[in-house]
Amino acid sequence: MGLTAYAAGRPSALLVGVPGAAAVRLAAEAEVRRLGWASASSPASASVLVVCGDPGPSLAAAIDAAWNGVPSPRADVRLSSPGTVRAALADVPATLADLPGQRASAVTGSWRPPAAAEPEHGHGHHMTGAVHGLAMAERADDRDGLKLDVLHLPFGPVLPYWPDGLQIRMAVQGDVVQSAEAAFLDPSGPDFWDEPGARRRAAAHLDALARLLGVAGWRAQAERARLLRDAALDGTPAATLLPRATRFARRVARSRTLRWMTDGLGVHARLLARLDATTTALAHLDDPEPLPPEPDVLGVLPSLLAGRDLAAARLIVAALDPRP
Amino acid sequence: METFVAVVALAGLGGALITAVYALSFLTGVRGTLGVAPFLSGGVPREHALSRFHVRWYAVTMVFLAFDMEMIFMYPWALVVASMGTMAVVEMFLFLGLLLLGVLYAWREGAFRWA
Amino acid sequence: MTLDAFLLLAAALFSVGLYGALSQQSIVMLMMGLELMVNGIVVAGGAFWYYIAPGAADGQVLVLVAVTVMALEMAMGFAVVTALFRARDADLTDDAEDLRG
Amino acid sequence: MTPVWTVVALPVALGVLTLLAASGNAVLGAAASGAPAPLRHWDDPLRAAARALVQQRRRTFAADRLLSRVGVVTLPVAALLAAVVLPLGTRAVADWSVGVVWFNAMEVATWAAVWLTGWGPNSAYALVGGYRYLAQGLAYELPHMFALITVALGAGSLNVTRVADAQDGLWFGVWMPVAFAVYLVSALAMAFWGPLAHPVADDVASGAAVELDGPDRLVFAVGRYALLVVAAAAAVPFFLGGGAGPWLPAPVWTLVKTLVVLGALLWAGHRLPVLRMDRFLEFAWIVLIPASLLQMLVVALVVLD
Amino acid sequence: MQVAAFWALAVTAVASGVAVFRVDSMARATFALLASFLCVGGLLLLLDLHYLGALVVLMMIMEMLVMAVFMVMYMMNPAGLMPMTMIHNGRWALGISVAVFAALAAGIVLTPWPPRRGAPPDDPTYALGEAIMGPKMLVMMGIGLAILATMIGSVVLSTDRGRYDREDPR
Repeated sequence: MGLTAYAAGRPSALLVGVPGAAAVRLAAEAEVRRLGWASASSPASASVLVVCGDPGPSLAAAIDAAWNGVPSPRADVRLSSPGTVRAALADVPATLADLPGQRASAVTGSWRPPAAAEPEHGHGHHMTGAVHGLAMAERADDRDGLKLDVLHLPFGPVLPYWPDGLQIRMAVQGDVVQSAEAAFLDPSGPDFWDEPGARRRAAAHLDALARLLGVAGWRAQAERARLLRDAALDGTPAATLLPRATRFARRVARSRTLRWMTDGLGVHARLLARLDATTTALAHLDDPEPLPPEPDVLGVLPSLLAGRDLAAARLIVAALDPRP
Repeated sequence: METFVAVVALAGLGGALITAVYALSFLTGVRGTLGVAPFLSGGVPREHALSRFHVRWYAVTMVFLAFDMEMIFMYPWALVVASMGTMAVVEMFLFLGLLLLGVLYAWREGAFRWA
Repeated sequence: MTLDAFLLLAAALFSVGLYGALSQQSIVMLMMGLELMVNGIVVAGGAFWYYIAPGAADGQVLVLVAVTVMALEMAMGFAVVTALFRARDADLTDDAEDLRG
Repeated sequence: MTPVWTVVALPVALGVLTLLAASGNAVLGAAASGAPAPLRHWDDPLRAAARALVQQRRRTFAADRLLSRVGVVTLPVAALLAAVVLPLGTRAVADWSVGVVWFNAMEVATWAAVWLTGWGPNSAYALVGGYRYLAQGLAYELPHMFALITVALGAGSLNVTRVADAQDGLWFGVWMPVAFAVYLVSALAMAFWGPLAHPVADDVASGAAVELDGPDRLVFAVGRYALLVVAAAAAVPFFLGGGAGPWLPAPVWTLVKTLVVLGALLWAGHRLPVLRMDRFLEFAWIVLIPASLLQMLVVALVVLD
Repeated sequence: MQVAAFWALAVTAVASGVAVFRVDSMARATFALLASFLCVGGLLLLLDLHYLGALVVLMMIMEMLVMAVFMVMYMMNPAGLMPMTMIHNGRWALGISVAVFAALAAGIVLTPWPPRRGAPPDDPTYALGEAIMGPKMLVMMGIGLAILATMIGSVVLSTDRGRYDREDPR
């Protein structure tokens, strides 16, 4: 079928990073950019799910939940090391284009909420107020004096511009966060960003900046930050790297709209601090200083997020950029 | 061709194009509907999303409803200003002054902040 | 397309709104009934203007006033419901009858 | 009476311009983000449409399919009906005496479209995105209405063709700068584009459009781009003198000016971050409304003498 | 042609008006009411009241969206997922409304409506504008005061924290 092949020619990729395997994610992002694939922000618009690294058990469960939401024709790519990225992504269009295979493997069942799926043992287990197997939202008090429904939203691992492997469970009333708990899903061993070297330090800051700019809705500058990060890592000489970095830093720092949107949350100060850290790191490429260890961000996050609305909460998480 | 017949014909054409898209998707797409959980970035929903959503800007809706009623008078006013002279302009801007008083009061009371 | 047909439609909308206003327990649904009644008035206003007195613009002004009254009534209704919900955590008409003699 | 050629020309022109806007945006986005060989992205919208058509239908748990379908379908139909009053060069499809009010009414229909698209799928991210569009509507609608009324005041008529003809001396965009700026902001807000794409922003995984499956996503995207095209095309008769221009005939001038405004709106999309509604709403009410009222006072005084 | 349009719009208006109180989901009730208003807007267009027709469509879409926001916020089961009826003394209400309809219908059919005086002006909107700015100026000023009173009243009633306890002075 011409249409399926044409569609498979440039699929839409949903990338999922695994904590500790950032190198694989960087290689995958570079390859997706080289191939010109579209980047999906949710399973509904994705046709290929790219898992960068070997996820632990709970992260794998979250990835499977997202994978079940991807409609076919779909492809699931598991990357274990940066070397295998090019080959693995090269044959994705072939798997997407073979219509009979996709039609055979297409899932058509309907999702049942877990609680209802379990066999009911006795009447004790019956959930009060459950409708079609899922509970109705409960009410809770609010700073505004209106007792209205609270939704429990996990901002989890499979989300655009989100730190790898982090999951924040927020209790949200309307779009204001009432309470939040943050945790890393199976935090693994040594982190890719902890190795010494100014290039690695600058790349770490640029990666965090890309996420912050993406959450702030400035996708063009987020991609430029990622380009700079990859250039810093693969040894571009300082002569070409520094002017590009200073131009990027000046444009982002001077944006009045960005300052207006991130003022008052402490996000703008942190953004400027990261920009300065990047430019100084790139200015002295030889000093072997590794990335300074982060203070306990996960502990302070819940108190920072309570009372903020969702957009501000996402900006704060992207500004702090917790690492496992 | 009668104008509103043309408009209804265009609306019909739009509807026909949209049904054609759904029909084409039925023909070329993979068969069978996939029943999925709502996307919560990998998490499992604990309750229905359709709930009593606590909108934080409800005070603005009330001020908007009241302020919007002034638009009703301004559209015809725009037509008659040229012929009725300064009387119409003075009248309308008195009317607008009243309403801006209301907006100022709402701002001072913090109605435009998220509750 | 006669005056009687328009007025019958207005009467029908008015009585459906009246049924809704009388039978609903929740204040917000009661306001939906009131909206429907004002909807009937708007139809009647337009029909009277067209069939009885198109020369003067009084019919049109009546429709403007009806639309404005509907919006202001909605704004005040929601304010009352919000205050009631905050004070008494319920929006049912049965709980809001303190003024009843 | 409507000449038949306009009824055929309008959908064709809208379709071509929508496709042009989509592929122009893909190329602009690739260029702005420094991607290699941005020009190859010209057919991204076609690939996306193909992906949408071959995709399997998808239904979220306990969703209200009727309302979400009504929401998705309303967007392109509202764009088409809003374009009905715009003059294609000399003649519009519907040359009504209240063209401006009709245009305003049809673009308010997008409020219902995006809220329903958010409410339909029973998904929390979509619900948050749908409500964000209502907050955005409450912020941009009043300055937008004042800008349209200022234009009608300057022309002394609510008929779009007469508004275009009333600018033969000096374009409204020149001597009503605040109204033009407010209109461009509301043009972005109408199509929830660029800095005003908060309802479909990436921070809630493309908000109201998170659960849209194949054909729904295609119809929603076409509707959104068509709205952007209609908003840009409406700026021509309102502020840029319609088809008037020295050498070229009227329809060509209308097309050129529409493309210029469309290019500016697309470029703004990649040049600015997204505005959050809790800050933009207060700004709109406290700064944009008084500014557009002052602009209207100036225009009223000019019209008087 | 116009008669067919009239009957189609009239029947849809009343049907969606009845549906408002029949459907379970509050969102569907609100959009049924919006459909009824859109039909009335169409009817006004049929009556050559172009401005008022477009105005009703414009204003009612915004008001029904605001209505939907409040319906969903305060109603017990906004999406109608749990079938429940919120009706009290339904029979009595039905009786009264049918009686009212019968009385109105009788009044409509029996009274000899006066013949039409004067012809509709070529631009009713212009006539409306002149009326509002001229003889009907008191109407506009009165409504202006009512709007101001509504703004202040609704802000007083609905906001929980006033200007004295601003939480995060920005």
